[in-house]
Amino acid sequence: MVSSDAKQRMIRRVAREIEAGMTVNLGIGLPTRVIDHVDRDLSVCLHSENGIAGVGPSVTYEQADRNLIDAGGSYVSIQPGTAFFDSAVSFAMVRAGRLDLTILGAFEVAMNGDLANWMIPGLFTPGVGGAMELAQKARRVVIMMTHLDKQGHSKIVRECRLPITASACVNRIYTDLAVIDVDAQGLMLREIAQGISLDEVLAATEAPLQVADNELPTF
Amino acid sequence: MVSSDAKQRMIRRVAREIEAGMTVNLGIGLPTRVIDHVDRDLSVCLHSENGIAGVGPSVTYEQADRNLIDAGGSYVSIQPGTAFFDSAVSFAMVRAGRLDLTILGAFEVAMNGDLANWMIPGLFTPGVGGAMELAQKARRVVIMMTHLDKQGHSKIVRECRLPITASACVNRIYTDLAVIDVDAQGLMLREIAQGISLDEVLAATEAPLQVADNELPTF
Amino acid sequence: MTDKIVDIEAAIAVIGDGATIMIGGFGVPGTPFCLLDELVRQGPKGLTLIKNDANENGMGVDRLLLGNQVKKLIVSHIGLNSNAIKLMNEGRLEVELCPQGILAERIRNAGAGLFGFLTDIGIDTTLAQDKPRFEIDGRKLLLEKPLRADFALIHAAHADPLGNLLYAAAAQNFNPLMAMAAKHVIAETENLTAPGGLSPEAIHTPAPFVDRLVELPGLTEDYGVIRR
Amino acid sequence: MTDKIVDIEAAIAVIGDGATIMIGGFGVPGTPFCLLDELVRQGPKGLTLIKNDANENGMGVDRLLLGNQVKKLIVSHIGLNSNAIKLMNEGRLEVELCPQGILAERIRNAGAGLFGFLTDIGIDTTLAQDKPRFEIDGRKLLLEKPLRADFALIHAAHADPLGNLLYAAAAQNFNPLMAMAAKHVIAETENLTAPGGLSPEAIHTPAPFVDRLVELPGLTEDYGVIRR
Repeated sequence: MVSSDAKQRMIRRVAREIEAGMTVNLGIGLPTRVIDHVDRDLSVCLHSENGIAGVGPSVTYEQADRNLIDAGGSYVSIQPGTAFFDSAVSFAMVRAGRLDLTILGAFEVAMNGDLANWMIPGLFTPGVGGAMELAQKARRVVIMMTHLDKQGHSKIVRECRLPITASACVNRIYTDLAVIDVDAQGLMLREIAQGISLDEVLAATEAPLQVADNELPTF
Repeated sequence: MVSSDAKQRMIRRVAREIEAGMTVNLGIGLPTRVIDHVDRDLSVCLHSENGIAGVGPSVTYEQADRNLIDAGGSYVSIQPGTAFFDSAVSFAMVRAGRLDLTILGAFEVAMNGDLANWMIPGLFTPGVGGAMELAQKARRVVIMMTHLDKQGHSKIVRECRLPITASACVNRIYTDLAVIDVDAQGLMLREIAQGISLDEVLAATEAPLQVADNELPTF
Repeated sequence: MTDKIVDIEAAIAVIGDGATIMIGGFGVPGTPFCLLDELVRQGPKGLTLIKNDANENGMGVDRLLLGNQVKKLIVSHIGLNSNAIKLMNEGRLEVELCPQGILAERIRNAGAGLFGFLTDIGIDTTLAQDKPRFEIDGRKLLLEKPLRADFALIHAAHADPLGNLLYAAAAQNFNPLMAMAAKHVIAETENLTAPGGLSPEAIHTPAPFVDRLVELPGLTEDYGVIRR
Repeated sequence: MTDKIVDIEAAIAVIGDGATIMIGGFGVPGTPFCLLDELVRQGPKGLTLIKNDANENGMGVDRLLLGNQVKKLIVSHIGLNSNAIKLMNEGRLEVELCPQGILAERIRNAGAGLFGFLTDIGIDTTLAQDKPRFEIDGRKLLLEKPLRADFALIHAAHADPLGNLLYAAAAQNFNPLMAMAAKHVIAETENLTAPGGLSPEAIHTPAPFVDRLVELPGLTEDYGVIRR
């Protein structure tokens, strides 16, 4: 079990991915929570697959507009300058390279950047949604996930065992234990969570990890 | 030279092609003039390739809106219920079969319904515009043209000599001399212009003509 | 003026057994719940539905599933409908999964009168298994085929009697695409204004795409905010 | 807020020799005459232009032709520009003609991040000569490839500083498609409002597609009604 404190630190760390003027898509679940930690003055444009550029903060049921949800079904608000469009335009934006960043959850990430986050055969097949397009076409693909699955196995693997969402698409992995870049040479450990040792990260990671520096920053 | 009287009669006759509730595209030139002879109560929806459904009557330069032209460059008005859209949607409407009728000009029509109206090699190549899509995809394609070209040659031919716009696309031909259907069996003469004899029509037509009835209606 | 307005019974009565039907909506916004309920009431069977999702349990598409009216779903996900997942896993419901943007684009491709498009989306995944492959200019690509339908059921916020439609906020989603792609397009609208009542520049679906229009007397609970 | 507004000189200065440029407009409506005039003033050469038409003599694109800045036109027709026809017939200007809707669709295909589409438009004509042919499900089809560009020059009636755009009446035409399809999109606007000043449902081109925005101090004569 990952402590909510560790999760919070991961979310806050991921929030630093987001820079002024970016157009960003946040995957369903944990990634959506990143936005609460982003400086509002950065004027980030949040894209939602169901046809919104400029998603505003979530709202309560009392404040909700029945026609205004994000792709995860949460009721959201709009901001000055929000635009609505159809699903074809929404994914045109994705495929034509207008998304600077997407932050997605994952079941597994392989050392070459392969991503599996849409299907666990026989167990759970809710569908694919927009995951393939986001993973394949956002200019930068960042994963945030727990380092280990519920059985305690590493989710950072040599090769994906689950059906992949897209191959060699991940640029960076954030977990409750570490920040890891997917480089041409393999996985590069960049940062370690507070209170975690290098040996603990290495032991928790199936795929080989290179260590960027003797003195890794913590988050 | 075709008399303006004969032209007027042709235009009035073509106007009877248009029925209530139709979506219609009128080609540049003579076809545009048909609309002035259509009963306004029929609520015809005029489509213009540049992104208008519901083109209204032409207007004077004084009344003109600089942003409101039809595909031929004439300043037009709108009607209650007009919609504007982009060029991709405009031709989606054409290709997906939402045009009930198009009325086009022609250089040549062949006995199998082949149409040539976009290019005279070496002489005049202004481009193709929307002609190919209109000819190929409108549910009904009606041609209005002079029966003879300026050299006095029949424009209704056995086979097109000019590069074609679309093959086997024409349903009916209106000329200053006759109304001719393109049937599975060939060209069928349906009506004759006032004051013109059957022999005159046959003599003016290169392609073989079948005569629908001994007593053809006149227009 | 040719009026496209009909009552809801007549609008749905044209749909027979075995029809392929596109249904607008992404979650609640844009889903034509009243047209769907009438489809449940009239009861045609063996339907193929093309929709982003299968709604949530007890609503919209799920009522068609509960009535055993559906043979096949072509969707991007069914994660919010446990009944649909169960029927699929039991082999009682055929489900074709499409990446969401590819689903949208296949519908639009039909609506644009085209016959397929080339993409690299999903090319390394199991979803690509049965799709024709091409190599064009050195790039490996899949051919995605257009999705056509006999009918489209559309939900609009505003309409005029000619069939011009406007969608509210995120209720646009698949509606304008499906309104282009089906042979016979049936729209329900919350509000009806006289021709000229909608700004010609703001219209999302131009009238020539729409065949029949149903004015809703009011909205059912399904259209409201869902409290989970 | 990240402001996309720049002055017209800086907006155009990024365009170098040999660039491929999409230009919105169908006749006068939607043509970005001020951006084109600045392109004439700055004078890059060897340009490939993608546009519906070549404007009329003495206006817009024709000024680029007169300045010998254009290598190639990809258009649907040039019938209103006798200078363009003459240059083409003299072999001094390469002209690629596309059926108008196929031109629009090729631009949109690029804008949608796709790699071509299948169509039967023009299949029996000389325009199909060099196009790859496929037979899919018994139907003979042409492969039309996407048209991509380095730059798009767009004319909007209204905009906000984020880059959301609205077009007037028939000035929409190719503008929203081109705004999706070019690597770097430069829009000029007649009116600029604060963010939130445009209805989110009425926006034609959403801000993420637009890179730079020029606020026009006024319109030149070219934008007006042409008396022939």
